[in-house]
Amino acid sequence: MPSMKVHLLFFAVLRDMTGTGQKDLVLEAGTTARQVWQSLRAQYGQLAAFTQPPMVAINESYAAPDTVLRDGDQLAFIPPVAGG
Amino acid sequence: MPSMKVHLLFFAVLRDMTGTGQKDLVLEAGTTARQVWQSLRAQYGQLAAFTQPPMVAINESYAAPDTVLRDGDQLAFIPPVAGG
Amino acid sequence: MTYLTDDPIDAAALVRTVMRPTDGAYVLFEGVVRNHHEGKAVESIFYDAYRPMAEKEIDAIVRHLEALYPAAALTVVHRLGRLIVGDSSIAIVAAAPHRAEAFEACRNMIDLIKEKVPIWKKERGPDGEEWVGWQGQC
Amino acid sequence: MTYLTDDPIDAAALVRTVMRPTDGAYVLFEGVVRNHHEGKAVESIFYDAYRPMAEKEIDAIVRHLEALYPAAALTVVHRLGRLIVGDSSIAIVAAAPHRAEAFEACRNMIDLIKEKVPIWKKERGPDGEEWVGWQGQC
Repeated sequence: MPSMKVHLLFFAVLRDMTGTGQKDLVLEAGTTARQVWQSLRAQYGQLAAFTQPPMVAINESYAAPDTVLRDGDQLAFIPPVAGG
Repeated sequence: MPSMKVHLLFFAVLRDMTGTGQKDLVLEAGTTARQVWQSLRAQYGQLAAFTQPPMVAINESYAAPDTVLRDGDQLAFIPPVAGG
Repeated sequence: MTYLTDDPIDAAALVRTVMRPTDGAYVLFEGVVRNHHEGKAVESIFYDAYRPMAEKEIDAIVRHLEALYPAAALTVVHRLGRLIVGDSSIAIVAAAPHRAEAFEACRNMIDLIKEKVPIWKKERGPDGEEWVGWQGQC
Repeated sequence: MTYLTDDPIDAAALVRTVMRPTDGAYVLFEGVVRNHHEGKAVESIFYDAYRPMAEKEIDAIVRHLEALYPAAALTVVHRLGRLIVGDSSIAIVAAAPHRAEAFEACRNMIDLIKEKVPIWKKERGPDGEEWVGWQGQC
């Protein structure tokens, strides 16, 4: 199955929990944002309890969690925002 | 009939129309603010058309036009306000 | 209790007098002389007031709103005399722990001041001068 | 399109960039770091953002409100980094010929920014630090 590269960004509480601001992923074609979240839960114990992903952004725009990722995408999980 | 003194103030358009900022009146006891307005209409042609007085202030507070004036009162007719 | 001034308004200084460490927001409203009114060009405005009564009426509005919005801190200054386009005629600051009260108190304050306070304005433009609101009726 | 800054906000300068001679009013909103949040003492707040996305989201909000309030002129700056009590985190200016639009556009802007823009804050107090809004759920 062909693979693709996705650039994953972490902000705020997710950066603190994962200890990093970004990560390059090599994923099978057809992978969704939600599936990336599930793999993060398996990897980081502090996320295990969060069965539902936070808001998803792909290439700096909000997107549905079930969006299929494409090669070169920039993916970010957006914790509850608190600007202002 | 006993008389009383009332100090009358003019502001804004009324000051322009009457050409003065204030006036001392000697009035019969029992005179109301409305009656003062009627005498001003007789005296100043530009006011003749205004059968109803503007808002009335007695001693720096809004009052009803039919309020009976008392000796020493400060009376003002308040044209439509336009502050802010 | 000095809400009237003959000098330019310093809004930033006004904000500083109001803010407390508990306030998470403030709303500042400034009314500014604009270059038009009801289709006519405006060059300047002369503001007149029944000063002692205007001070009392503004104070009554401030106290009314302080009772209505107990968490808010409020202040207001109204300038009198001749103002040109771009000059501020009034500045109102409402500070509060949360923004909803700040917005509501500020909006309420300008509405009440425009309705109740004995202040008048005479607009001057290329066609002459006119007292605003006195359209041949009381 | 630079709505984010790492420097203190100069609200008066922001107002000057917005006002036109046709504007009769402006409303300035500033969000300020307060010394408490949900009963806890706060000493400082660290603001983090997904910067390029936050710029885009704010720009979309500004354009949306410009369409909704065509007579208004709008601007906003959000500060990031570590802020202490009394520092402004955001300033929004809405100028308009008449006050109603200025109030509504300004209020609408802060509500939308708080709802949509990827900015986060970590509050620091005597009991430690905490990301606001992350209460053990997404």
